[in-house]
Amino acid sequence: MAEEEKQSVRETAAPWEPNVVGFLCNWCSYAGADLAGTSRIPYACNVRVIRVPCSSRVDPLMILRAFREGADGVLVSGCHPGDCHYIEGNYYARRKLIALKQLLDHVGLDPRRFRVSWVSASEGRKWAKVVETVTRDLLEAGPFHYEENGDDQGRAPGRG
Amino acid sequence: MGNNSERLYVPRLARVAAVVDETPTIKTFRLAFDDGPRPDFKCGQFGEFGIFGVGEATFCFASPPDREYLEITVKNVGKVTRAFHNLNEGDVITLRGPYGNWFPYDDLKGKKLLFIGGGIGQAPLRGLLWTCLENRGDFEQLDLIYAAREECELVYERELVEFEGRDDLAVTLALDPVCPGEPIPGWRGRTSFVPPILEEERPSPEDRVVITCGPPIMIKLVAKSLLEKLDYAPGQIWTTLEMKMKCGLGKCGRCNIGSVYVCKDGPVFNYEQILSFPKEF
Amino acid sequence: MATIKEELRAAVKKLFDEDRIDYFVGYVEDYGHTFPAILAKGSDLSRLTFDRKSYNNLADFLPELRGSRVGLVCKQCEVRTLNVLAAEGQIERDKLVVVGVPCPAMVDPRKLPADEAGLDDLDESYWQEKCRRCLERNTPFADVFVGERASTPTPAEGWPLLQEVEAMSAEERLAWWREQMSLCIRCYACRLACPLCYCHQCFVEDNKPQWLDKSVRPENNLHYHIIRAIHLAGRCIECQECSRVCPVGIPVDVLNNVLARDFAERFGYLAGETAEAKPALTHYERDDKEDFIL
Amino acid sequence: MAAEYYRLSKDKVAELFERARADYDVVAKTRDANGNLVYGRPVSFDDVAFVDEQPPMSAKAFALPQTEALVRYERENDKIRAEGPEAPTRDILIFGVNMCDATAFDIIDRVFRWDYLDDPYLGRRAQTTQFALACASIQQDCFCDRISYDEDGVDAVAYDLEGSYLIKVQTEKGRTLVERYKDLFATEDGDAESSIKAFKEKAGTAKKEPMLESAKPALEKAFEHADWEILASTCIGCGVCTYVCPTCHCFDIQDEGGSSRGRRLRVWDHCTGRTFTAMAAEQPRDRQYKRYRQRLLHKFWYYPERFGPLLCTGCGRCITHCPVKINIRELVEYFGGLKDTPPGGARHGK
Repeated sequence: MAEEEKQSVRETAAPWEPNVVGFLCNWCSYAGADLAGTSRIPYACNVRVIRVPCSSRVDPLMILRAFREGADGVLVSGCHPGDCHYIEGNYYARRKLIALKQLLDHVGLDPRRFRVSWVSASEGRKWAKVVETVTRDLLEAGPFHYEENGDDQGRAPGRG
Repeated sequence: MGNNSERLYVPRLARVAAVVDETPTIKTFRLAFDDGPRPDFKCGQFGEFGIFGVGEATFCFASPPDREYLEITVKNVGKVTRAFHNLNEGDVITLRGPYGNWFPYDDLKGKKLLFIGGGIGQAPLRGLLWTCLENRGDFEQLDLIYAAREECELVYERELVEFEGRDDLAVTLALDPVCPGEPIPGWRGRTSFVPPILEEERPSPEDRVVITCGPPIMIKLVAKSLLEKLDYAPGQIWTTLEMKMKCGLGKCGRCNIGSVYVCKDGPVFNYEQILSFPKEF
Repeated sequence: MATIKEELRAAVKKLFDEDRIDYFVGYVEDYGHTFPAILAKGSDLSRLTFDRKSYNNLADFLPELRGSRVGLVCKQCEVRTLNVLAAEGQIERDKLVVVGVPCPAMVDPRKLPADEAGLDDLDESYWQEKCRRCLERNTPFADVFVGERASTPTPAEGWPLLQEVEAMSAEERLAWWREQMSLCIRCYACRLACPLCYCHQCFVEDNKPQWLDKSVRPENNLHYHIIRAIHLAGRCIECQECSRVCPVGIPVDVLNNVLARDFAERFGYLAGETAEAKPALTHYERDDKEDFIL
Repeated sequence: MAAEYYRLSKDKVAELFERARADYDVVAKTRDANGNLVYGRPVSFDDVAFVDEQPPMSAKAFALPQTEALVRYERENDKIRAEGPEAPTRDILIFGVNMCDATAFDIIDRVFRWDYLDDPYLGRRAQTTQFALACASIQQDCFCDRISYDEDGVDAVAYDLEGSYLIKVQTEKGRTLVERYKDLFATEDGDAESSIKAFKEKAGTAKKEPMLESAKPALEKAFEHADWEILASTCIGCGVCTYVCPTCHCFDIQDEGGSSRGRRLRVWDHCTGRTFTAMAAEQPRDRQYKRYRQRLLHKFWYYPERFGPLLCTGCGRCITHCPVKINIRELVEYFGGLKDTPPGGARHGK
């Protein structure tokens, strides 16, 4: 989508606030975020939450697609290792996310833009802290644009 | 032809005026045009219909050309058609066309016509069938065989009931035999594939033209039956072909069968032409 | 003494004569190129060869021939590929006749000299990078071995280009990859030349939902290449076919090298080393190193 | 117009290049970040590569970009606005383009201007001038010597006759180019066509029998030839051959953007790919060899039947860059009855 749309949102929203897409596992992190809310812990409201059954449900495709759709940062959060509702889902997720992290770091993506956290259902405070950290880092990192020029009209291979 | 607007790929916009649920997977959309008269077309032509942000797909005009409205019938099978099924009255779609050729109405005059439709393949035949019915005097005899996989896949149900009530059109409805020999409870038509019906009824090839559209396998078997068992000549069969298309203009190269652009030289073909194509399909 | 070509031709003829195979997949020479061919009984075997331009990873053709009995020339690249495919349950070993060869190391097609007469004697500086890292020059589980066993030089470590890129700062790397991605034409040759990209439906072709935009822009191209590398994480055997076939010369395999090295360091896992090891992403250890998780 | 002949002395070429940059967006062969040859925009004359070798990507993208917006749309308070693409702003001069790339434009034109006129393509095309440099040698995979299409429709061609260039001008666009920098060109008095003929003989680009056009009658009978399956089954279905091809022009139309704002794009597509003709219900070309066969026959049978010339200029890129080195010329010769032995010796068992 839409470099264009993203831009228009930015033009109207001042001062700039980062857009963070958060993939939260249903059993731990989502409940943890819920707890932060019911406990009335104040924290930044920049994370748009997508609830997933397990952190291992998060495909790297979804993460890149979130960036493509205009996210400035992506956060994946699941149960602590050993606490997975499905016994071992987050262990698999960890290997997969490590691979993605390595690649994103390698291609020079700012490491502050992709984060992973373990937050349990009882860790409302930790959730608030994670969001605060992620948001603060992204405020420093600034808006995310992969391409300087979003228009490819007339683009020909080999621009010499 | 050669009616070139300056901006070839810029579509007209149309508004969805009404939606009819034909079957669980098929809907008919009636379109209205706020920026001028609706496009003029002939029976058998198609358009490139689209939804901005989703894409374009090829549908034939499913209504007769002399009505004030324009209708298309869409089966939910892919990305674009699924988006069409989510449309509501008032939503805006895009339209390019009409494109392609049409049924040779004047050459059909004075003949006995046998329409054979299969499933959603009834849509391209519908406009021509209505036109023939409205000019019933032009034709000696009109027959319709309409087959579908299941009862819930018959499109234009209300029209079919009306057709069955007419005495100037003989209608045979048929459903695929799921378990051959077992009657389907409450089904008013036949339970058979089309070729056995043809071979039983034996409509004589004399002065008759068959116009068929449906899944490729049905077209193939119907033609085989007509040519081999009922002594029809290939020239007596007309069909409209389905190929993947993108531009509709004879440019994008997708619908080629041999040197033929289905979108420009078709989609309506005489079976004699089809036999001359490379044996690709 | 018979040359390897002659031995190979005789061996294949025997396989056909004894009716052990329906097809043979090997390299042939014609019109100045060495290229893969699928040969059936009755084919002319006199062009069969195995030389320093036998680039392709022949395991790429196995899905097309599934169900048939196939003879396959296997250099080390194919051997490791078959191990991965076996671990993933993708090959029918009983229908496969592995023809082993001593691999003389492949010449980098971008360094091919105009006069190919001295091809056999070219030193390491002309080799494809992967060949300097080869662990074993002879096919270990060959059903038939042709030619004389070769000695294996000590493998070099690391990938020079990867090291070069990693020496850059993050901003420089971003700029470098953006430049590379601006060259990509998304012909998907890298995907299709890869014997481990065997999915029938690839995410790039999905349209419900459409994960990847069709427009050829650096960000979409990078999206494609990253996901492809992820799908090969712990599977890529670094045969470098993806880079070799790239018509515009993007060193795509650098992304795979990053993960291959990381998986070796973190998980002690080398793809295709054996057919028994559990694929790295379908397996875990409780104490896998996690150094970036909040 | 009748051909006109001029001379351009070699020491004037740099000046021509620099002065042309004021009037044109000048494109020429140059090197990219990885050192590979491309048609690009050289920073200075020194960056122009004067070599016979072809860049992997042909010059077609300057008239048919890989990605271009056909429609831009925007929704404002329930009103949708849709507009066509903007016309290109500057004329393009493709300086030193290979002949095989230059002639390809005229071949693609026939598709984009038959019946409906394709305004985005033709608009760009009208603004593109080709100034070709004839090759002084023929490369390993080239076969332009076996295709009768020659020079046709190319705006201007330069032949390197040791010491100076003989310039053949064939179109109004070519004449405009020469007129603009008149002082750099001298008129040619000698027998230009004889010089050109001798040049081609020496370069190896002179036409040789049997021409590939003569394969068509046999190809028409070879559609169901048993060897297609075995010879074309090594095709891996990538898009390299079509994307590097100067004459392949098939495309896809795709929307990108949200419901409120976005673009309807034209993007290149390839018939060798699995999804090209895949429909929801069926895939007519269900095996890889059928898809490869479509590409070959489109070029050597279907297109010529409709438009005259072959859909091929013999550049040989599809051989050079093919990951499995499928050789279209060899296959045309084999299935077209010009040669008895199949490439690589592969025959079907039956």
